[in-house]
Amino acid sequence: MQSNVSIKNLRLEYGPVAVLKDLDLDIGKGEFLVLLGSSGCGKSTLLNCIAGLLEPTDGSIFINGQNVTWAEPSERGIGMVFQSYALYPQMTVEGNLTFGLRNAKVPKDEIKRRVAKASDMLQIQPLLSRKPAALSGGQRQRVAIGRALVRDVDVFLFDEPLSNLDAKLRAELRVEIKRLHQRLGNTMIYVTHDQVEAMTLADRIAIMRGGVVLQLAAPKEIYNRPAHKYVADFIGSPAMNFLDAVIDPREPLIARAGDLAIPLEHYDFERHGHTGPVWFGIRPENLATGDAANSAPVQVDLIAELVEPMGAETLVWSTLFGTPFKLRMDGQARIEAGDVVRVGLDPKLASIFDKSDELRV
Amino acid sequence: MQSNVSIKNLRLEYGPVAVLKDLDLDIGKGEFLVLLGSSGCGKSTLLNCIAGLLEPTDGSIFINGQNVTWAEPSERGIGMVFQSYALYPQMTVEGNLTFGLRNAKVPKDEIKRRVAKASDMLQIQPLLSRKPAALSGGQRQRVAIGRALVRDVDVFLFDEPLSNLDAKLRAELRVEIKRLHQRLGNTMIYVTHDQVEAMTLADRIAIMRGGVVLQLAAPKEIYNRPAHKYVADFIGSPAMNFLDAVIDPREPLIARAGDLAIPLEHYDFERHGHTGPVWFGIRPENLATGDAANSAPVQVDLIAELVEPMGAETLVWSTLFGTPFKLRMDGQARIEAGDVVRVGLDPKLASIFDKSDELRV
Amino acid sequence: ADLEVTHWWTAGAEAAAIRVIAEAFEKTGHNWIDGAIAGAGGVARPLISSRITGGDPMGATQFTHSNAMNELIEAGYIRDVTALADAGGWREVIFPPSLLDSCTSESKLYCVPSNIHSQQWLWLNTSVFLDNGLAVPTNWPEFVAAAPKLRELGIVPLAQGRQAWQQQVTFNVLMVGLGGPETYLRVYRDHDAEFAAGPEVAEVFAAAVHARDMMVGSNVQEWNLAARMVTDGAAAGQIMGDWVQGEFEQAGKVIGTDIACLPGLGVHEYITATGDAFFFPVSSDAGTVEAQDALANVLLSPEVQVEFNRAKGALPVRSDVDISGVSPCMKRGLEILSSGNVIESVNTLVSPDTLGRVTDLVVEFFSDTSFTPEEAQEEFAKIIATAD
Amino acid sequence: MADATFTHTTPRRIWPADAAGPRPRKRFSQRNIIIYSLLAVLALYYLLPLYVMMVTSLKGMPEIALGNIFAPPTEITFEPWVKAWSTVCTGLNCDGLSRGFWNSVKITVPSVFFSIAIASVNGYALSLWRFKGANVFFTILIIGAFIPYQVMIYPMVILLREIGIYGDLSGLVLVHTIFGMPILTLLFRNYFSSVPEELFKAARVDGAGFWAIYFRIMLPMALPILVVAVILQTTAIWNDFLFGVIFSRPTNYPMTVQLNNIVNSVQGVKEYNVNMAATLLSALVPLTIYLISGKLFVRGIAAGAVKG
Amino acid sequence: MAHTVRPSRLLKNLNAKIAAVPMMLTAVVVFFGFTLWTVIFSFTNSRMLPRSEWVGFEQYERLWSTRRWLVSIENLAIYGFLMLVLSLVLGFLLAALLDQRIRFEDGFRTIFLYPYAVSFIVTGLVWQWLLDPEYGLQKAVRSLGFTSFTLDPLYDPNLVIYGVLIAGLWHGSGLVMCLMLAGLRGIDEDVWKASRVDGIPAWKTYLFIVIPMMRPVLVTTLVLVTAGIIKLYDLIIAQTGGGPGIASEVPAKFVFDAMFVSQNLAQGFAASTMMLVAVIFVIIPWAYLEFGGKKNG
Ligand SMILES: Nc1ncnc2c1ncn2[C@@H]1O[C@H](COP(=O)(O)OP(=O)(O)OP(=O)(O)O)[C@@H](O)[C@H]1O
Ligand SMILES: Nc1ncnc2c1ncn2[C@@H]1O[C@H](COP(=O)(O)OP(=O)(O)OP(=O)(O)O)[C@@H](O)[C@H]1O
Ligand SMILES: [Mg+2]
Ligand SMILES: [Mg+2]
Repeated sequence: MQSNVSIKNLRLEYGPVAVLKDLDLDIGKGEFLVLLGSSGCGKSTLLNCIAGLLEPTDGSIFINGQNVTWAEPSERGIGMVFQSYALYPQMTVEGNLTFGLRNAKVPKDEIKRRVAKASDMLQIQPLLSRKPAALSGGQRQRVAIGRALVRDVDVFLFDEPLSNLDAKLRAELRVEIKRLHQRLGNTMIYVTHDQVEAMTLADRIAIMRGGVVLQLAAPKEIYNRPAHKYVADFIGSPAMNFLDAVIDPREPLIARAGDLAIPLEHYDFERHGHTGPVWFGIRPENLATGDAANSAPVQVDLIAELVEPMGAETLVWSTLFGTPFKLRMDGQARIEAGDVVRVGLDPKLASIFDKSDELRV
Repeated sequence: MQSNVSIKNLRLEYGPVAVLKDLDLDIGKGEFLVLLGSSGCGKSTLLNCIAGLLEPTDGSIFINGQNVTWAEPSERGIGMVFQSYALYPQMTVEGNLTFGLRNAKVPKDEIKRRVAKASDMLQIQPLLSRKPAALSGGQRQRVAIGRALVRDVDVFLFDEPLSNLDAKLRAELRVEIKRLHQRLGNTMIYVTHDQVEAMTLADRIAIMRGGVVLQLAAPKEIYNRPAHKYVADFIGSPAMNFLDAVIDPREPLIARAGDLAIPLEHYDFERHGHTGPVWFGIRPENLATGDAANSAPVQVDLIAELVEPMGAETLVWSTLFGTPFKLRMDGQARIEAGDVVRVGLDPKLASIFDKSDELRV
Repeated sequence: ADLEVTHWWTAGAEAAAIRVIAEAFEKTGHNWIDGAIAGAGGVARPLISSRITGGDPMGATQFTHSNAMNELIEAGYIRDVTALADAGGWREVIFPPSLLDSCTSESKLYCVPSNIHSQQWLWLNTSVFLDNGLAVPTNWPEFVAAAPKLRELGIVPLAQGRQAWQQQVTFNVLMVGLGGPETYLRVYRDHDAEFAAGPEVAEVFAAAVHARDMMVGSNVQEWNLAARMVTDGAAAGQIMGDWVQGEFEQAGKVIGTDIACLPGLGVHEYITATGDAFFFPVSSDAGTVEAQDALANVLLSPEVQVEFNRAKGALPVRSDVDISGVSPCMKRGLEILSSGNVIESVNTLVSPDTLGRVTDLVVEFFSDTSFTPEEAQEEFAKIIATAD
Repeated sequence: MADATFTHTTPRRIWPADAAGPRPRKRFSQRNIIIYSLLAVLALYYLLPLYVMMVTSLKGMPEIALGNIFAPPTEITFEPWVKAWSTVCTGLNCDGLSRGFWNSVKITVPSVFFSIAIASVNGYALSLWRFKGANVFFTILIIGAFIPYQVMIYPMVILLREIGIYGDLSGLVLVHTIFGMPILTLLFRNYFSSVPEELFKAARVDGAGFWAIYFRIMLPMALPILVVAVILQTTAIWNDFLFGVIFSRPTNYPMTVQLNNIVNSVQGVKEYNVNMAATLLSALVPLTIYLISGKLFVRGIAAGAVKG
Repeated sequence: MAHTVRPSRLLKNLNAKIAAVPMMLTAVVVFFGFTLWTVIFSFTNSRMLPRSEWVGFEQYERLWSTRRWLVSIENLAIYGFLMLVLSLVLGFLLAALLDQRIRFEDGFRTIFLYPYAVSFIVTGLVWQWLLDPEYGLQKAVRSLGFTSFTLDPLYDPNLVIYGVLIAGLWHGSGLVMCLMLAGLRGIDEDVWKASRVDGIPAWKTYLFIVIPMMRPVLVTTLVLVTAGIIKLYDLIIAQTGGGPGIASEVPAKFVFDAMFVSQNLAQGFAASTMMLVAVIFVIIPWAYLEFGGKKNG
């Protein structure tokens, strides 16, 4: 994969605090990369460095093979979309789209052509003569995307573009952005802390914490084989269940949690032969109930403490060996608080992490 | 069921605009009622009327059988929790909890007792001497709940108490509120526009639009048998699919959508023998795929246009007879954009609405 | 009792003079509370009248003789001191009697005159002329003729403060001195607008143009600073009332030799004999009334009259006191008074309003060299036409 | 954000002057040179009068007569300050500015207190209780902020006379309270409008009434705007001249009026050094307030004064 | 329970109404009543004391034929216009400079703001001295060898109002800066970023994007500055006393002098009524700008 945006050893410090810590990242041409992480982990900072809006302390940034570490934002071939839209409030939508182009002295008919194309693509033609104040949130965000679009650039940067919108609109625009990417084929770097957005949009997800990338992989991989306990916990809703377990060096293929002995011969080890205290993680949706439970390698009986019917599915909250334990059942399942549920647990679907470094074993 | 809060003919106008339109609502003792609706439908207005913070133009409000329409908020026996927490910033947590009690000249040791009980229940004891600024969002919301708790009232009012929190915290506090209700057994009226909250918390949900209640029923009922197209569309994510259909008076048990003929003999009619143009609605999760599709009464082949893997499940976006059509599949389903999927459709699980009045038929 | 006395005598010599009164007053066992208001009558008068009308009257106040007080007197704010005057036999000793007339209303007396001032004087620093081989002018035309030479020497011929009232004084001195008393009275007493537009007044305006040119370079605001220019030799002369002598003397000049004086600009030797007077706002407080009585008597006591007026450089209002030791110029003034060459002051001839308009016109005329005398006279005639 | 700007390592926004291409960073870019020199020139304009006053007030009269106003004093003397404070005369009163100073204190403290007390209650009632017709009064008040004082002075004199407090300190306090009301009310109203309404609602549910909410919830929260109001009012009242002249008697003259008197009572040579010392003395209190709490002022303005 | 019937409208929020009584009194009696009184008495021939002898528009006719009034109006117009424009420009410039994340921001801000702390009397006196040709800047520059340097606006009738303007700007621009700075800081950082990505130079961003976004601040500033301009009085008293001649007279001083010095109250009332009319003409567009588009204050 040819690399389009490449970040080497990027470091950024605010006084004594390093917000980005020698970060490396390669993003392929046409790739949709999502930067995912909780608030304050440095996602926006990284994006601003790529855009040239912040000066890194150290390291370098290449776009299309050129070192742009010190280049002006407008000269980097990037377009950017902001969470707060950042539209110019006193200009019409058309003014917003064309301000940068007019400033760069792009010929009139070229501007026209690009605006027509972008507004066509985003279906904002009827809005062109309105002011941003007269637009709904979703329309504003579309205009903000349009403003990046007319710049005709290779790399699009998005900083939580949808987090100011309500859930329904967010879902719609998410699909639009995905479609846009499919049509344009540009490189897109997208910051979010919403895992659903990350999972649905990304070709690859970079999960960040404290200024470093913990795991960089395709969504499915991240979901199924999280490399770090933090990643496992962060991705998936409700979050993964973790059981306090130990792999005894004497029987390295059995994890013991409470009075359960979980056979690991079908578990796909990352670090073969690892022993010692571990977190045994299993997703609520990977727990079998009903008939399927009885055929699972390990079985437990749980008392449903709280039942949350959510329409298409039902969440059941319980406790296992003193820690909260959730399971996800079908929406039509008839279960009530106090019922006993037999649950089947398949170690093949589990994720196990070393307790000391929290990495996958 | 004994009615605890009872609203009769409530009307509230801002100048010429009626925000609440002759609204009636009876809430039983110990019931957890959720007011659900999109922004601006009048939920907060209704709640403020109940709390006595807004003066209705007409109608009356009874709490515990007494007409409190013109009583002061503090005399109504209600406690209220706000979206923005609304903690008094210059008082400590303890000050916040006790402000109302001190105002009411409750004896010192009684105050102490109630604070101890509430802070114990909410686990905010260690925070008592801190100022709100030194608390996290979740802790603040807990204190706000505590403030209502110490008032020792029968009715709790919540105005979107969780919407300022992040998703993870929201899920946690949601469970806490549910548990609190189970322990206290108070009447709770809870405003939200988040359907997950509504579905999981409510004993009954009142779905509002434009100042009137469209449907008042238990969550399952609302999910499975929405009384109005708006309700059907509003509840469920992704939203229900709607097909443009017609029930011909000549064959009242067949709905025709595109070239499909959908037999309705197993559909549970609300208005038997209804004919004419209808919306045929079916939830994405009620569509069968794979083997199950083949045994469904109606089958269609769809082209997957966009696939959104979301971990535990996968959303597939497609088009049927010119309208967007979504299906929800298992998270491990191997499907890619462009694939053809055979989908099975069971009219028993569908909801059909008259096109003119949008009510369920 | 305490008696608050407001006045605007804040310049060096004036302050020394008021101290004489204050000390004599305190000897009577009362307490003098000084209410000095800096910035001359223009600032002080409104304060004084608004305090009286505002219901917070001072115990007594200095004021120039003018119509300004009339309305307050009519409205009953000012105490009638006729009884005191009768008891003290003021009518017999006060000279000239016109001093009392100006504050008599319906044959009741409302003020106690304290001193006489005359405004119509041109003061010249003799050494400026003599040192430069020039003769000391004896009248206005000679002074105007000497002006160009003074300019060549870098000396400002005429020093005048830029405050409005000073410019008004200057103009009206020109009116009396050059136009003579008939012109002056026809304009201000008879309000003869046609005459005011005529050739006699035109001459006054022509002279005012000379004065304007001669004033160039005297960029000071206060009259005592202008006087200082004269004593310093930076300027040759100044048109100012006789109170300016106090400043000259403080600067160590001898009036009559170092400083020459030309009453009526050496042309028409007429002077106004108006001066300052003290008014007593009506008070219901017995102590205050008593103190007012005491102050009235102190003001007119012969010792105070002599000492006060010597310090202030003014003439006493009593004809029966010893005036030996007054300057030669003052003697000249007394002679003119005795000979009856006395005219009424503009302050009593026209209302403050009319005078204010004249002042505005004159001020603008003196400061704006593009303002032609013809235009100015036309405006002037308009004001006179509506004067009251 | 200002706090972070003083460390060297703070990442800067990159500006056009930094241009394109790989290149090392410079500590003093062209842009910075322009900014700092502009700031320096402008600072000169603002500092010049203060400098001249300081320098002149420390010189003796002979040096002033000779020298250049910008030259620092060859021999520093504090005599002009002493004279201005305690001995310079207006008429027979030769106690300098000191009396005016105490008068100003006596006028300023109650005026500031009452005007802020009333205006903050107004702002609170207007923004949170919104009774019918309130906005009519508020509109009149705001228009009143523009009406030249001259229009209202004379009737004011009559009013005070009728109440019987003309010339009293209390009269002056009343005048300051009244004429300070429009801007202050606007200030407080805007500030309280930006307080989340839910807080007000919560307090009402907690059974707090009008005054309880004001004193126990709103006032403690209004600190930033109180600081602004105190600063604005203190300087405005301390610096007031017109009302001081018209509504007080000479024994009550505030410092500004006395200053004007002193500067205008010329006795012989103009004593620039004393005048400037007097001027500085009269400006000392508001200047100190600004120097001490200028930062709070700016913050308070940002917090509430700016919203339209 | 306490209220089962609807309480009377008047008694609703009783405390709030009681608390607002001082404001209502001030608004109705002082701002409305007094103004009306003044307007009414401007149609009389009151001199030193108000009296009700009606003379119609006589005072106004006389007012408009008075040179000093015309000069006052002209001066106020020049001063007002320039003060408004220049203080906004200067204030904005200062704020923009301070917003560049410079060092010593607090120091500079204090320097620009401190003149606002001193009175107009002080301001007027200081600048009177600085602009005194015998003593101030002119002399200082001349003594450096530039003997033909002239800076004596206060002694030139054509320039004096600009001399006053220098002092007025010195005094007032700091506050404008302060307000502008608050406004600038309130602008979404993302807008700056967006314009940088669009490649728009900083000055253009200020001119076309940031300034229009600061409308609320600008309106507040405009209100404060305008209200100050109309009341221009102390500064003139201290700096020029209206001179030279009547070249720096302003309406506020005209009114004061007419009422108290010339003791022609009615003339002063007429002049202040004219000021009021001018103010109303200023307020109407402002009110339109402020409240025209949107409802609800
Ligand atoms: N100007 C600054 N000075 C000091 N620290 C800063 C500054 N700006 C950001 N930071 C710190 O840098 C860290 C990363 O900030 P950044 O905005 O990149 O987070 P983020 O991942 O985008 O979070 P969010 O999801 O909340 O937007 C945070 O801990 C923040 O406190
Ligand atoms: N003070 C007011 N004046 C006029 N209209 C108002 C006022 N307050 C609210 N409204 C209108 O009343 C309607 C209902 O408002 P309300 O706050 O009850 O909505 P909501 O359902 O709580 O919405 P949200 O989910 O956004 O909180 C809205 O359309 C709103 O525009
Ligand atoms: Mg961010
Ligand atoms: Mg709401």
